[in-house]
Amino acid sequence: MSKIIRRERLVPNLHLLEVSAPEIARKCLPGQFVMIMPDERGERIPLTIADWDRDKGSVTTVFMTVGTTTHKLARLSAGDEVPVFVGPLGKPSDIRNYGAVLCAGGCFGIAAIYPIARALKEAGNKVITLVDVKAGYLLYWEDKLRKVSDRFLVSARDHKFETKDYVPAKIKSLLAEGAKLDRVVAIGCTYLMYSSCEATRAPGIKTVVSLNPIMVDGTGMCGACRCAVDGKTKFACVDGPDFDGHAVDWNELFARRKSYLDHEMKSLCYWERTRLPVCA
Amino acid sequence: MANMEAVLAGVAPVRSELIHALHHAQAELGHVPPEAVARIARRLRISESEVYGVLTFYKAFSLEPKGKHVVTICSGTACHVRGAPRIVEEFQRKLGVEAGSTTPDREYTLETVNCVGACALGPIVIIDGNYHGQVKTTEVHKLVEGCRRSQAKEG
Amino acid sequence: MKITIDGRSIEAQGTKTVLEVAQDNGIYIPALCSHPRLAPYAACRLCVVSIKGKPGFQPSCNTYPAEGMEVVTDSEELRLQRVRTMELILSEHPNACLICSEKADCEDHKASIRKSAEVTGCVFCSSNRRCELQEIVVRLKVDSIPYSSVYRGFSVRRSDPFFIQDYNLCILCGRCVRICHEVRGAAAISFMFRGSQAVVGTMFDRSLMAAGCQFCGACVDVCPTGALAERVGRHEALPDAEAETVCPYCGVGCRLVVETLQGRIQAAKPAEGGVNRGQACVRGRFTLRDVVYSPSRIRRPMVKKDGKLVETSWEDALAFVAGKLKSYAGRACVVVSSQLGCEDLFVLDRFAREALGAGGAVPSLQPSILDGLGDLVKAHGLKTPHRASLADLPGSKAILVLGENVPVSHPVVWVEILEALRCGAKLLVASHKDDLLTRHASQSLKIRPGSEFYLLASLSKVLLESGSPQAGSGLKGLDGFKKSLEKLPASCLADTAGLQEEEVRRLAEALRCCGPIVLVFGQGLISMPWARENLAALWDLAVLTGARLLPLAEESDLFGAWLLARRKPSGAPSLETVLRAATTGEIKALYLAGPAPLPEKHGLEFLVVQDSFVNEACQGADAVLPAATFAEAEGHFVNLEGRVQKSEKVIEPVGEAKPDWWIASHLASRMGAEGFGYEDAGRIKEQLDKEGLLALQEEGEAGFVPVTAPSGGPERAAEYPMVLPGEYCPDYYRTLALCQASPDFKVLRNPRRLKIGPEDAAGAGLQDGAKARVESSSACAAGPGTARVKITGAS
Amino acid sequence: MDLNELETLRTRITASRDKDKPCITVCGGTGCHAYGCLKVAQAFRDEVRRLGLSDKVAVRQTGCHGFCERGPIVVLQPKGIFYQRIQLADVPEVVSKTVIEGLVIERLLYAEPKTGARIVAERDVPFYKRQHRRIFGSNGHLDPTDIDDYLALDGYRALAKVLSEMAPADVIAEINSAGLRGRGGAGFPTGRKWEICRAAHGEVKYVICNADEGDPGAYMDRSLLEGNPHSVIEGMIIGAYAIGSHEGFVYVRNEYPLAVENVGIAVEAARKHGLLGKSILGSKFDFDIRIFKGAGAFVSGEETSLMSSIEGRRASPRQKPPFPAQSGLWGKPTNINNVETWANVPWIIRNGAKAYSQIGTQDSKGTKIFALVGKINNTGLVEVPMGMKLREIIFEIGGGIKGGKEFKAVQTGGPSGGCMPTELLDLPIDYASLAQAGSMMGSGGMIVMDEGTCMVDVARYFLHFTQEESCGKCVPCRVGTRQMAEILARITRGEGVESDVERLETLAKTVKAGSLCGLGQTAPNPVLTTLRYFRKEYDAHIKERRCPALVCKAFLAFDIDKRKCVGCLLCLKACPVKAVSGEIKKPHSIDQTLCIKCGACFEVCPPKVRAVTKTSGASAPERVLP
Repeated sequence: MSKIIRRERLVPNLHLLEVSAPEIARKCLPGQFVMIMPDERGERIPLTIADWDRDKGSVTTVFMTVGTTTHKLARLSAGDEVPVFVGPLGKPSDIRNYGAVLCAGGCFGIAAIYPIARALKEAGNKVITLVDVKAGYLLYWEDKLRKVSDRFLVSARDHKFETKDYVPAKIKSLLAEGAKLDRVVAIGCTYLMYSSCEATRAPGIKTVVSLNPIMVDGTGMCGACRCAVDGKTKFACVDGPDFDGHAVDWNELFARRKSYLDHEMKSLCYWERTRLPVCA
Repeated sequence: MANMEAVLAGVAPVRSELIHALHHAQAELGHVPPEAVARIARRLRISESEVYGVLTFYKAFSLEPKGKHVVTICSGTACHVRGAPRIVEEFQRKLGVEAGSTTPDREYTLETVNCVGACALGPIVIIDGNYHGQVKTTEVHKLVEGCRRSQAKEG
Repeated sequence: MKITIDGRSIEAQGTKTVLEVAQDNGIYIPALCSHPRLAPYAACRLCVVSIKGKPGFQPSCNTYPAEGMEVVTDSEELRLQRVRTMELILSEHPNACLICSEKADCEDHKASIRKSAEVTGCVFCSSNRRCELQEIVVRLKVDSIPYSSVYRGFSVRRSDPFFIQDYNLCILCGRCVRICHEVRGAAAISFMFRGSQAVVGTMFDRSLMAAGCQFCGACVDVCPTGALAERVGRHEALPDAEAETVCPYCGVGCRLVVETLQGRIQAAKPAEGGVNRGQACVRGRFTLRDVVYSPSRIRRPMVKKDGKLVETSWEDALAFVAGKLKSYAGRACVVVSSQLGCEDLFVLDRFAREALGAGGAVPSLQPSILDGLGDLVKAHGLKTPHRASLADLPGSKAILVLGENVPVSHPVVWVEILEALRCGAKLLVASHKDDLLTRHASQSLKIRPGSEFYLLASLSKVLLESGSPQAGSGLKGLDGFKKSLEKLPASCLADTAGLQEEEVRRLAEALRCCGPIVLVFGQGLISMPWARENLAALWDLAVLTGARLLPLAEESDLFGAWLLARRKPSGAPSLETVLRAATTGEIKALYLAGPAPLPEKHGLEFLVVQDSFVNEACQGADAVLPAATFAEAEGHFVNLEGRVQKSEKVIEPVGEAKPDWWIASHLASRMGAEGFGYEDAGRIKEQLDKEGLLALQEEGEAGFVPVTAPSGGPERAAEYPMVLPGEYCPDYYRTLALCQASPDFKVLRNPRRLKIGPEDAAGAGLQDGAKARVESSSACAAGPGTARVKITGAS
Repeated sequence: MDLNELETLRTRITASRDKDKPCITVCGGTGCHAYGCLKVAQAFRDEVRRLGLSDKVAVRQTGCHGFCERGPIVVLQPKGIFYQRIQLADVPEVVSKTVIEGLVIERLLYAEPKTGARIVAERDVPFYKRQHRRIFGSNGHLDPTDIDDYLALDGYRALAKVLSEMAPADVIAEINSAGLRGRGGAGFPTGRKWEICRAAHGEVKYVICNADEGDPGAYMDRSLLEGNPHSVIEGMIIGAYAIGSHEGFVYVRNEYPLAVENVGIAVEAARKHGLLGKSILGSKFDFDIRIFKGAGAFVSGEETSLMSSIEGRRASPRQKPPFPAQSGLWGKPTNINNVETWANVPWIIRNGAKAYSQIGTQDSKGTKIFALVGKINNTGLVEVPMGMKLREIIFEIGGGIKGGKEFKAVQTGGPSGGCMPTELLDLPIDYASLAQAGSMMGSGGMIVMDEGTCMVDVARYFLHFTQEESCGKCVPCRVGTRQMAEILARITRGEGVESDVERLETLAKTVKAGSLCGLGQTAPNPVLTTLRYFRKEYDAHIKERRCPALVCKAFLAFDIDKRKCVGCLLCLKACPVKAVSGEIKKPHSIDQTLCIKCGACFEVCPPKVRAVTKTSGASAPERVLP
């Protein structure tokens, strides 16, 4: 059992979860993830580690409420315990001094990109952080990210930022204005990672993505997180989650992620009807 | 609340008496609590939500009881051009609450009003019904203290 | 009159707005706050048009045509004005997806995102692709919004049953508030606060339940956005097919459009046409899916083997049941539910008579108000007073409601009553409590439960004393009626009904002065031993005042069942005699196609249950045959007005269920009966039509019937000091209670809950939420019925 | 009471009153109330009683005299000696010297600001001299709670005339030919309005007096209702007679308790005298008035929402047509006029349309009462003939700008009106010319602004106001005013961008063209006029990051001129955040990182020293405003 130190709604649909896990906090590195189970009868899901405090022995993740498990997680509060919180899993991100690196994140990826940006900055890179939000009220961790970035950019569909961009458009305009990019790291929904890769394919900028296929155990046993990279079958949990985005078979990934959509919906509907309280 | 019932008995059971009835509740209880809404709704044979909708539309009715002292700052145009906003800010700072709210100890309610029609005296502050004209920011402290003192005297 | 719209000369009526005229003629004008059922509101300002000779723009939803009016609906300045207004609307609505460059690709890739908790863009929203904002954005070609996106940050309200409310999506068009006030008369929601703080809500932000919402769903159906979303199926994809059925619960016969996705029911929505005119109630709107897919559905035929029910094939089950029943011919009975279609009832009736030699199928809801009126017709050889149709309500001048909490039991009839009130009718109510009905009443009398007879008789008396109204004069039986009135004890009114003569006089005045009158009454009027007396008094009042009767049939095909029953030879068994016979062993086999309170000890040797749901009777059954529900078979239903309506088949039967007529006719054929080779329901309907069985012909002379004071009157009994008034609500389908099928419905109406006045509660030592024990004077108080009771606290 | 009895009563009242009997009138308007006039009046009564003069000297608390700047005002009749700013201490002296001995006390007289010459009589005071106090004049002569006072001044004579000599159509014709237009803002011809309502189908009709005067900075209607309620009631009865109505409502703002009280007393008195109720003055005409207290919503001044409010609903307006004259209160034909309009009616009937229309302009007849307020010397209520030039009102009557500062703008029409610059000072005041200038007559607020008023801030103020007071029903008003208020707030906060001005203009047009009711349709006027006449100030805020009027905090800097500072510690003590440091007799300094720009230091720095400076923008000249 692991104790929750903090659970907080950052912005609509996105929640921060800080869990007491000294062992994980001691060992984890940027790019790694944990497996979590909200209750004994629930499923296991992977969450990217977004921050940690080695002294306090806590690990922070940010997740989106998008299915039964995450809805369950969003109802937990400080002091509650989760039966499974294991990690760090997966290979850490490759942190070196590449020169100028663009860290693009959207949704939960805004948090997930943070430790990578921080490490890249420490490694001497020029870090440009690009955050994608639908609207201003969905932006979080801006201060945190600004501190580890040389440049902080936002792409949004909100006049607040005087823009109506999506990540690829911003990458293109960055390149057009003559920015030198040696590497791109993109984390967020599959579509964001895919379209970032499409934007960097032609200019040939190495683009690393943190894949998010359906995962069951997170240790390479079940094979659910199978994905094709460079024509070879890889397991996101043990071979990744970071891969070269230009080598990923995106169509397969999109298809595999939708496999259980019907069941996911039924599950959530069932959970909502049976577990969400209705006043009497 | 017993008074309320007596007062309502004198109100005709038609919806056009609603604002009248709310005035009664406000005067009687200092605010309009849920029970008063329920009683008015029953008396006038309209739904509670309707009563609440009307109640929240008009500024004369409050959902929360007011503080012991009510500080009203006129923010009519004449007072505005004569510096009322700075007076409001100063009161907010001194009392530690935003205009339109009551201090946690229920001592002061700070509110602004559109115009009290005493424009010659602007900016005007009305404390517990007493008018203070041509108020300066530096006088705010005195006004707040004056309130406390008069209370101490009474006590 | 003739008006010109965009240069086109168009014939227009003065009663329709310019917006409606334009829409009727295929001219598109964007509009968000207008709705055909609602009064013009003119708040969204999108439907602005230019009218020659008038300065500026005019909202077309609030402008009525005038001879020679020249309207321009489309010009650059109008488009610009609409776009800018739309931009303002969208600035307070999660708009990112509407203007996103990726929207074409995204939906395909982000299907799962719809399961999110909060809607921050269209891809998250249950109204995606059926949202009116989306359509207007496309039409007006809005592709950017020059304002910062405002998220109002309301927490999503999930604590109510049936639907959730996310006012972050609300554009304050007011349709929900207006339909709740104007059409449904509930006013459970209202606008709160003002200006940019304005929001739709309830008193002190309480739940809709606390605000008295009846969850008719009208607000959900008119919402142009996803602010109000049905709980169930919210995360699913859009439906791919739909079919129109008749709502299976009460006798109003609302037409419902049932939406399906891949052959599964998703939701049911009121159809625009039909008796219900786009309205429904909580039962029809929100419980269909739960009922059809109830876990207690019987999926396969079962027969008893070695004392246990085991699943078997239809072939075996039919053979078994047919074989067994054959041996009980003449000693068997059939009970049917009046929620079955006419085809089913007809075949089951034939099956009962021709295969089983019984007197005919016996309806489970007995006696019904229709039977009661029918009995009077038979007894006196007179014609029933005029029947009212729902359409008669809005044209009436006075409506008297008795014995029924219409807003709850028949909400769609209530909608028409409210419409009548708007047209100037008076609503007269006699009820023992304060509720929605009395809130809207022009005159309401507080009457003791069960004493309607005295009110009705006194009304007639007062009317006759002050000169009989024209309508009743010279009709047969008037003198007899007058005499019978005189025999009534004088003090009964005050003593029994708790009414003062003055109140009755005022009510009588209201009935005398005006034009068409409709008397609305329901099962509540006959739920006591003196049902016949009540109906006679009602009959006479109707004849006297020329009023029309609107009997609120409780079940969807009650009228159909009644029509079919007319062809029975007199002396057909009633449910009571059937149950008695079953207990005494007079009959040996019982075939249940409807609910029947079978006594624990009975002398039956063979029991068959033909139903859609596992019920109490199944336990002792020798065979259980899975019947299709209304959604799985085509059929016809006769509503309370006598209107014959077709209900389409929506989905394939669940499991191996078969239509009721199919089961009965196969059994009959196997038992050697002739003429049961029906191939489909259509053939049966042809036969019904040919024999004219569903046609209502009422012949005879109009006249009065004598009244007698109720013998078993509600005299005060020391032992059972309280009267528990029966409250009828068709909250069931066949043998399945809605609160059992739907957890949401259970929250709304829990039949195990007792409402009791504060003084009575104190007297019985009861507190809010405590358990109570109810003892009744009559044995049959198990079901809803007015009864004398004793209420005490239970440990 | 019938007609004859009314005249008998009037004769009796007049006879019982000695014209030459000294009368001390104390202004009882709300402005003077705030100054403590109640105590002054009581002191006069006590003093008179103490001296045993009760029979010889009358003390009367009257309606508002209008010259609020100089309150409490006391006028000694019959001579009309005008004393101003009377304190309790002055009372015995006034009684002994002036009332008894007939001497004028110089120091209590009004002094001409320029020459310093003392003026004795009320009518000679420049503030009054140029006014034409047709409607408002009686205020100073009567006690509003005493119907006899009104009767003594020919009160209800117009009603008597109407009931005895005139058919309803005659009344309407008279009002029509007088050219009376609605004083509530839009200026619809009153006679026409009555005519339409009279012609409307229906047995039941209503008349309403709109006393929901919500414009911040305007209080003419209140003063009329408080000071001379019977004139309004008389007007309403005449109107009801002309229209064929038997029930009327006075919808009074909740914030006007004295008006509610006085009009209540007046209605009661009128009822008692048979002037309201069944068979008024013995005629066949029945009419009664109910007083409805509003509940604090500016929008309820809009006629359809006012009626909605009387019906017990949220005061949300509805689209017109149908107009109230066709379908108003409870769906019945309803005529609604504001207080001042009703008050004009008896005058017209008494003196004739011809006399009435002799003053005014071609299409705006009669007088108009304005609340002249803001940065002006003579704050008060003024009644002037239509067509008078702004300059005359502001500089002659109003005595010019306070503190001798530069005039910048005058705002009329409240939140619906606009700000007019110096160039328009010669604009004659009438409906058409004000509308043409982008403003409107409104109910009559006239707020004068000087160089120390920031026009962007004024626009922000008004939009903030309308945004809060919008009912929230229609989109352009609910969202549009909010967006405009936000943009303006951003500009005054120093976060404006260049495209904001264009966006404001677009928004203003959208809101104006799209809104449902008058509130929304006119809400953009303050923005449009300030953009039209004071565009430079917007540019200064956005492009130069400064506020030329030194109002918008974001652009201000307070500092201490070390050469001038004498080290008096005043500012140091006044600073609420301890941003000022220094020692006694040594120059102080302000820590700019701590400063919250409240201006307390600037306020307390003695005028002689003027060491604290208030500046805006780097490029702004070092300018010090006192």
